[in-house]
Amino acid sequence: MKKEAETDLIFQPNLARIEGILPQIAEHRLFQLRFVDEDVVRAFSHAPGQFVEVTVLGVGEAPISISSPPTRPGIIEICVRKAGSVTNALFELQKGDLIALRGPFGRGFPLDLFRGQDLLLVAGGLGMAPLRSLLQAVLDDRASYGDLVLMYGARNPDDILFKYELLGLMNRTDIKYLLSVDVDEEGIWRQYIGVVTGLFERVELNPENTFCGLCGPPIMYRFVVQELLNRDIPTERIFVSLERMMQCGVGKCGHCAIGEYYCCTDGPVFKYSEISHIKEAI
Amino acid sequence: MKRLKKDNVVSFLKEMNKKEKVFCPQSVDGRDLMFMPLEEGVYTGNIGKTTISAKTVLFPQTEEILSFTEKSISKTIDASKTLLFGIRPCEMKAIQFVDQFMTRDNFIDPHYQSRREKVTTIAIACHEPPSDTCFCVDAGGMPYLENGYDVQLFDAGDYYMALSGSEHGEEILANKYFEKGDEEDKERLEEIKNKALHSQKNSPGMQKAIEILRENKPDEAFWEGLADRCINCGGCVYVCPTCTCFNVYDLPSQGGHIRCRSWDACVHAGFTRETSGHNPRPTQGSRLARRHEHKLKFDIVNFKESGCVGCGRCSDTCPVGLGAIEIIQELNAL
Amino acid sequence: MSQTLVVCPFCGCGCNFYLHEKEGSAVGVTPSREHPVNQGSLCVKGWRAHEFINHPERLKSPMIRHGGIVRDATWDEALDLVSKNLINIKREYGCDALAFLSSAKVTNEENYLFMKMARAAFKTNNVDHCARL
Amino acid sequence: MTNSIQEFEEAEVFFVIGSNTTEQHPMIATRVIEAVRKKNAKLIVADPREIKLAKLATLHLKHRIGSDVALLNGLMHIILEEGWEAKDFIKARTENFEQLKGIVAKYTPEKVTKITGVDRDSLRKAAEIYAKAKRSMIVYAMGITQHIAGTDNVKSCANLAMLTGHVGHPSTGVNPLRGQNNVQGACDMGALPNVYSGYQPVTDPKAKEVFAKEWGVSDLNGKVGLTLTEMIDGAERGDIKALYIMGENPLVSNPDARHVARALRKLDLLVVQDIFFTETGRLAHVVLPAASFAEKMGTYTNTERRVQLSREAIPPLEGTLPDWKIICEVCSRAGYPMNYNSPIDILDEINRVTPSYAGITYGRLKHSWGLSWPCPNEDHPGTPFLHKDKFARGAGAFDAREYIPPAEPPDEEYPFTLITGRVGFQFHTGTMTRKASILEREAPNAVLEMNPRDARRLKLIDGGTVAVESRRGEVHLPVAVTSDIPETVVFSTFHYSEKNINELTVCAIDPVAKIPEFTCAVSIRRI
Repeated sequence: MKKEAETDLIFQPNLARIEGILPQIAEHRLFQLRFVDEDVVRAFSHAPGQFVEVTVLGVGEAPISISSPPTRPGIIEICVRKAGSVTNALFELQKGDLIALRGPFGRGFPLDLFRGQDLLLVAGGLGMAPLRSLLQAVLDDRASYGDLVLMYGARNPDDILFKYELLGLMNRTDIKYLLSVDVDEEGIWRQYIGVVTGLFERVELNPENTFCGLCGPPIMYRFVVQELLNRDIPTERIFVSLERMMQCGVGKCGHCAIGEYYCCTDGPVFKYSEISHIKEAI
Repeated sequence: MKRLKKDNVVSFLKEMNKKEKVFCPQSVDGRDLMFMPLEEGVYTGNIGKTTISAKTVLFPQTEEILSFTEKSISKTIDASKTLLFGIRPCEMKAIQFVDQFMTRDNFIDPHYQSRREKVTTIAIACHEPPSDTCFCVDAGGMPYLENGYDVQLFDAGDYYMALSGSEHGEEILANKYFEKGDEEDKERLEEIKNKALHSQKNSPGMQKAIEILRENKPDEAFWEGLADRCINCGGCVYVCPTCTCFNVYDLPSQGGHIRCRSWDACVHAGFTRETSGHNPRPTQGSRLARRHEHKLKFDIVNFKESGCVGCGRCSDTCPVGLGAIEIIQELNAL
Repeated sequence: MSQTLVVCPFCGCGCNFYLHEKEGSAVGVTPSREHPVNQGSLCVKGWRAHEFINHPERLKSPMIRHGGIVRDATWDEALDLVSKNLINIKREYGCDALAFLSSAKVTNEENYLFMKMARAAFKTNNVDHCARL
Repeated sequence: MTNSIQEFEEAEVFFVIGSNTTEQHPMIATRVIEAVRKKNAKLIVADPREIKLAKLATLHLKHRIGSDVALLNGLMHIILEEGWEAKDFIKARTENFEQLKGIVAKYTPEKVTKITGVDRDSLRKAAEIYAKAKRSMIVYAMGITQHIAGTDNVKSCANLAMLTGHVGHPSTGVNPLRGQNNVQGACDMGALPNVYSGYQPVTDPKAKEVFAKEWGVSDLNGKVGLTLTEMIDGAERGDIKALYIMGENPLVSNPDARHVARALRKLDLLVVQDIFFTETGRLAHVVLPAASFAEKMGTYTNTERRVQLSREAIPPLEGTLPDWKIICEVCSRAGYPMNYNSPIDILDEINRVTPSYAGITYGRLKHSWGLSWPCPNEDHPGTPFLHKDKFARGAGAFDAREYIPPAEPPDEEYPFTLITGRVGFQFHTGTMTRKASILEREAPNAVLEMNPRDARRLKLIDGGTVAVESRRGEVHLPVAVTSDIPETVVFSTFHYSEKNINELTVCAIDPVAKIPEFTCAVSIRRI
């Protein structure tokens, strides 16, 4: 049996403090966390797309993707939607309260591979939370990458995550930021109305040197991937992040298994070519 | 090669039990066989096939894994030196399989591993199939082990022939209850092995089923049709020696709370249902497919061998005939 | 660790399983293979029958309510209160002012004793259980 | 049950009515499933819902809620018309056949189709399959009994079995499935207002004498007592002053929960003895913590009348006492000393005063898988199936009934019929199963099942929340849209006290069995 364990503490979280809570859209908050133990802070490094296991003491644990980029260490940001028992409990907590964290876990987006290449990021709904980590990482090291396009589809104008932060991208010349909403009941929306794939008319993609990072609901993947395939983007250049009911985060509990993979260790970020044969993947 | 008289087994186990906790197939009241501590049951000499596999010893149905107080978090490790006596070759193979899984990607399950490291195994080869549902040979195994054990016993009538498979096994064979055999034991051993290999009648056709799955032959209707009779009990998973899925939950406890895990089953809808309510495996058929494809398809991709060792326990426990044997037969009929 | 043969506490099938005990707590179940009803199987509830037994929310002390306030009490205090009040009500309003609701989840012996309590100790036939629900 | 669970394996035809067997009695359902699969047994399911068993059924009769008597009479009508009845059996073993003929004659297929919604062809097919087979078995549960016509339904099932001679033989009979693990035992032990243990009437002076002698009392009450529903009504009226509840949670399990709560609050003394702090316990003046099933020894009687021994697996949780000890304490303190060393002593006493349990002794149970009553002496092997040579009362008397409509039919104001039941993951009021991690995960909350057409009409999406309102209360539930349920009928479960569906249900009771109807009319609106 293997002895050289990466860690034999795979289930044991470390205490972390809530350093800040930034309200987002309804039912969503951005929590800024820092490990209590400075050694742990120093040892922590992650790739965009990875996640942490968040324990609210006395309630339970839930996997949540990291929204902050690896280029800004120290504080870990997670964008949380109030949904289950753990996130509900998290919303009860205040700045200064203690929680516990494990991680980072999973395979993120391969920044090394992306360097020097054009990037298309497509986010749908809460998919912006993990993609923000990738976006900021690229922006923090902008010179290392080629053309950058961000497409973000939200349900309606009130559902845009990081709305004001992203607004700043509109004026930048080194990123093309395209936004769409599915519906606009109040008639206030000046940009594109419709599904996110409609935005593809506004971009040129070079299949030879473009990598794509997708994060959103399964239905979005189905349409966006088709759009990318129509534009001859090779399947191994399309990266998707799969949401599953993860529990242990280290490939043991089995909940997030799809086909031969465990999303928590083999993913959550997969090349589309790796999962296209698995019927329940998307 | 040495011998252990069957009459001496209990005395031997009692002596071993002074140093390490001995688990062996026993019954409480002369009825059902279970792996249980020597002092808790009645050792009848019948090794048979226990209802639940020996995995309960290494991976209990429920266990505490962490304890939280206000200021500290600590891991709960509950492992002591254990001797597993009377483990069958298929289960030993299953343990080797689970070993791989529990340590893969360098993520080592500390609770499993701490127990595993302290376990000594005395396997008993099957000279005849312990039950009608045994199909280890069909599943690519054998009724005896080539490696991976500390000691392996072969039934030779009123005594067992004993082989050691490790240094620790050698030490055990040095125990006074193991006597020297005679010249013909080697021949006798081959005879037993040969007879054992050919005594297994049950052969549902696992290799062909694996092929059929690889070719993606079964469609949704195939699985849904079978699933119409699934009662969603999870029994097939719980009794399986290679199934290790678990559910994690927190409970209040004195001065804080504890985190526990307990066996879980992929046949349940909630196993994959996400907080949003979306379920990527929404039907009973898709879950039944997962359960069997995991063993006969995906495990082969990951571990180069199927996760089914042919012990037949799922077929024993499933009240509606959806165990591995029946599924393999159904696949073969496609 | 020990294993004890018990009857499943849920539906009327009457399946038997071995309940595993560890350090005084129930930690698992194994269905009885030889039992004529369940024959080595259990339903989803049976397989999880060990979980509620040592649940932290189990009642561990008698409780007495005064007005809106519920407080823990000793067994002596609670039992005396119950018997004294039953006697007083019986004395004041007659036997048939008392009613006893037994349980389809407790043993035969307990059901028998409960109806004996109603009939012999308190002289009423106002005894029933939830069979109708 | 007239027959044993094992006999299911050999039945040729199952007629399952008013039982969602797969969810409620899984280990019995598997016998049906396997008999169908392996032995080509035929399965007739009569249920308004597309229950899981219906997927395997030869024939699924989706009769209207509460139309059981009409359906059963209709089947008997066809059987008589075709001459499929068991003439010899009727002659030798039954009486009152003319009465049956008279009533059943009125239930022509035309009339029955009109009442039940089941077409003529299906009725005929069902009658033929059931009547013509050698071993046909009727299986029913609360879907039959929980109606104001519950007794009528039960009688009609018995009529059908007797008419075709499908009773008194192995793998036949009328088999009501008991919902809780010791409903049968609680009845057998006389936890009923009218009988002592072994169904010996409290009004029978002989029985009274036996018990008076055994119990050392001279003044046993000879008047039949109150049923649960009557106790609740009595409490509300102020006639009942004290209620002692052991291991039940009527606030959640009884119909019309608000009425129950009002009644319980009026009591001078409410004692609740349980293992968890139940909703009913929260209203109690005194709560007594009991030991769980695992922490005591005792016997339970399953639905096939098999009396089995359960052993003490772990010591009682600190602070708790087994129910039998608590009862002894209360009685002793009330001036009626009870001294038993263990449940074995109590079983001895049961053996002495209960003829049907006389031979079911601790010594025999210890080494067996139980004994089925009647078992009159220690040498008797027990009785796996009843009515072998004759019925308990001699000849089996036909007792045909007329169809009566449900107590609270839907109307313009309350256009839906609400039926209640269980899911397989939860048990009763959830006090036990909701503490089990997986079970609670699988079925964490009550939902309202509704037909897609109804949902579309009300502009509801799957998962959307609705207010369900009846004449007695209002509950908010998420909708689960499913074509498994017919139009204008909605279904929910009573496991969840936070969404107590029994705040809606009606407390109309069957006049004989005093079983409440539960089914009621509701209105539904989107919120």
